[in-house]
Amino acid sequence: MSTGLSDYRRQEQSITYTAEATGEMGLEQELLTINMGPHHPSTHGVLRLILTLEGEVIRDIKPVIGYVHTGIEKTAEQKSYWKVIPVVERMDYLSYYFNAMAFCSAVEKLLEIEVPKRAQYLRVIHMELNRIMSHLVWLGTSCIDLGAIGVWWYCFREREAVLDLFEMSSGQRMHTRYFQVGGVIEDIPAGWAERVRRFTRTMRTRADQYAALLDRNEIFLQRMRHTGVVDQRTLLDLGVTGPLLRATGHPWDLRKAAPYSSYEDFRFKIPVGTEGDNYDRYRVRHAEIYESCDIIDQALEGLPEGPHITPDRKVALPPRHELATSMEALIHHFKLVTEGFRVPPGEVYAPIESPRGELGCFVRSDGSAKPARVHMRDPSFVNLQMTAAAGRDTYLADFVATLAMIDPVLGGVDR
Amino acid sequence: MLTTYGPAIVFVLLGALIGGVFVLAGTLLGPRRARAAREAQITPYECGLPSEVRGSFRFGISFYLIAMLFIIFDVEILFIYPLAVQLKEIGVFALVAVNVFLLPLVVAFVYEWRRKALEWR
Amino acid sequence: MEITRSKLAAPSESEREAFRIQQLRARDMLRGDIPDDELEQYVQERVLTTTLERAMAWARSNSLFPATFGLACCAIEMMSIPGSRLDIGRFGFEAFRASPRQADMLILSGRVSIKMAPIVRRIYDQMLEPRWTISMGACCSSMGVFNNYALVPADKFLPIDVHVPGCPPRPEALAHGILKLRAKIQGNGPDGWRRRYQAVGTEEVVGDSDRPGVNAINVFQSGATQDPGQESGRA
Amino acid sequence: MPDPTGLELIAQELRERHPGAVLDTLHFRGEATVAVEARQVREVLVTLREKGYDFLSSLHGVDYYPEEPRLGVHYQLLDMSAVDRICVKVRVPLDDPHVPSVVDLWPGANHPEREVYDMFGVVFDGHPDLRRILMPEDYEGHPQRRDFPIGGEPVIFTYNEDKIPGWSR
Repeated sequence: MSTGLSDYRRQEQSITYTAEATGEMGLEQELLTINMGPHHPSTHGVLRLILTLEGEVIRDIKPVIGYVHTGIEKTAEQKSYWKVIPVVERMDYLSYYFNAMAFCSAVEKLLEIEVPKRAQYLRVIHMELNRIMSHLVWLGTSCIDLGAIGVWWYCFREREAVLDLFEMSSGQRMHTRYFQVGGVIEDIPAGWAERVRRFTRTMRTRADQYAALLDRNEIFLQRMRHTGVVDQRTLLDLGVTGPLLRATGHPWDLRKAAPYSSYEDFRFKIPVGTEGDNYDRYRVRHAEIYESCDIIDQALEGLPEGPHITPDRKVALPPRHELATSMEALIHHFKLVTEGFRVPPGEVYAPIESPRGELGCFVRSDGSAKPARVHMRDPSFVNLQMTAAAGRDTYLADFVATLAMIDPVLGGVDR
Repeated sequence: MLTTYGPAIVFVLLGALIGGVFVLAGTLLGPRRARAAREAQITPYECGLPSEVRGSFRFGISFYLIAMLFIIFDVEILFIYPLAVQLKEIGVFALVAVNVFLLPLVVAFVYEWRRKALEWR
Repeated sequence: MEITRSKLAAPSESEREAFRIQQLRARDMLRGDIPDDELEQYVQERVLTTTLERAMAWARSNSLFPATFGLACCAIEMMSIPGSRLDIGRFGFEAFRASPRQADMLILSGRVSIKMAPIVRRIYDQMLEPRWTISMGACCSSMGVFNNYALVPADKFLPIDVHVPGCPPRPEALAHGILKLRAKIQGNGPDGWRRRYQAVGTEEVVGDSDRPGVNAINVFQSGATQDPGQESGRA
Repeated sequence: MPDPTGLELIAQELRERHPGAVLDTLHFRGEATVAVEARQVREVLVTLREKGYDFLSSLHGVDYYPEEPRLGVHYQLLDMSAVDRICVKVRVPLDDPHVPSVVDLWPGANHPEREVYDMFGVVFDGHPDLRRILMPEDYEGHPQRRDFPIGGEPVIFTYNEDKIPGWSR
């Protein structure tokens, strides 16, 4: 064994390997401190957990993150406002529409421009489709961790259907940069609404199939019921939001509490669990898929006519055909394309409800065309602190299920 | 004496030979690397990090208990398997024989189950 | 475009006759009644003569086990290639192995940060010898969208065989990259754009690092990024 | 969001309870911000917590580079029952970047405080485990300060082709 500390570990001198095992210490087995490290099939990304195990029971967990830190917030400070959107979208890579929405609503609040109704509805439809896709990827990968690989194939079949819709409306499967400050870049093509209606119909039957697959599966139920329970007070103190908080019975959802982007026009329910164990977390997210389908249907019926982006030329590019005729359009176009729009100085914090919790975007502008500071309050970054509370004194096998139910996306955690 | 034990000795030698070939083939035919280059290949894989687990780590007793139980019932299946394949040809006699063979094992299984040896402690 | 359909002609008498002869010969061969010179000719028609090297390359390239190395957004697209729409199980690549000991190919899908680079290098070293790497996505090949302090292009510390462009590349693009790697392993690799357009002199030879220390985190020994074709050819 | 008068009431009450703590208040785009002196931020947060703002939704750092005092720490508080948000802002100079830690009030502030320390160098006194969280342990410098170079590779164009080391002619 490497007697002296390897030079990599010498740099991590400060990570103490002494185990403060806090559970009742029936020490009939020696404590083993091991890395459930960055390259691990069931950590849903490059998350490293230093586990102190007593046999199969976990006594202490120390999460270590930063393995996919990309300096997104520093890069965002170097780019003009409408160039920041593709950088910010790549943060929480499963809910890219939400990152763009958080940033755009913060900048629109600074600019005090009013997003037209049609753009708000289009944004809601795309966000809810993205929420379904994010829950599908979560369900698929969690079921792989629990051994049910078949569910993964079904979930990714539906995910391909959602990505086809994104590709039809914006041209790209992921990180579509469809949201623009002031609205959406292009109106949806003809026939898109009809395909979305067909998708929501089949999605409901498919979600029933997942329930049929999992809800009466004795192994799944025994592994999920009453495991990884964390009470509501600890979650609130840890700052956890989203399905994890709603699973304990606290109906906190920003779409209902502080409606933004015309969410108040839609009737939808907030699924809430009772006990806050892994099974409730699974049920809450699974029920959210149905709610998202309802929101999409209502948004499609009520899709108003009108501009898909704010008519204010200082912020939105003029349409191409106008460039040939009017001089002002040409000047606006040139100004926006070269330097981008200037934002009045000030600080704003715009929170929205992402599939994993409250995603808030803090933007500070110093009057120039580049943001002075962009900070994203990522839900997974804060939710990850509950791993210690959820995993202490549980079996390692249950902790794998708990980690899958926490659904951390490490791109958002490490920014 | 040779004729009586002949086949057994040949069998043992053959086994040793084939086992040895497989063990040595890797080192003989494979590309030789300097020890420094092979350093990563020798050290244990711990999710991409240098492993600090000491070789002399003493595992808890419950791991061995579960391992022993597994071996007993695994070997049991081993015996039943060839019979299950040929059950139609051998007929009812085999069925009775197998049940006689299984009876003590089922008794052992129920005993463990009642003694809570299967629950993980 | 007018499509004309015509009934397939019934097998003529002579064809049926020839098929019958073939059946009878196969039966004689199995019974061992064919005289040896005719047997020699019979075998000669059916056995493909090849060298050991090409046979090994054929076997290896058709069943590369990728190591699951999901770093960031490209991992989600990498996860969807064994899915039902684009199934790389058809080419023999769908067995994603978690441990580097059982993997042949490392698909670096996502951005490699400076904290993650020594770990990626260690896992590459722990993979067994005939191993190849695909750097999937712009972040891995050239720091893509984020050209800043936190990222390291994979070329700096790993010999990369195939770069798949895109951010994230479509699953079809990754499958194309894998098939291109397969063709490269079998020896008839497509020559890159440099040879095709005789762009001699534009190879990027990464200089040796100016600061010592093999795996100091901030600075990397410039990985053996000699001509990738030669790397896999040696394996 | 507390409207301007509500914000003034809260600020008034804070001034009475903690003399000299509240530096100024700002009501911008419907958001209420209270600028607080660095030494007394814990007491202000405790009183705000008793007033109902018991959920710390976000804790992040800002570098106001040209302006002094340079490093800022923002506490976004949220009152879930009344759906009310208030932001407490603290400004510390570069040479004395000490801010009392609030991990015992909100355990959820553990990782955000470590991130602000890692990215900006603001030292949180009383934090149980103040280490770098995102950058490697032995990284020198705090990357998100505005005077820290962005780093990265120079993009090779024809005009600077020969100036890049290792790019063969």
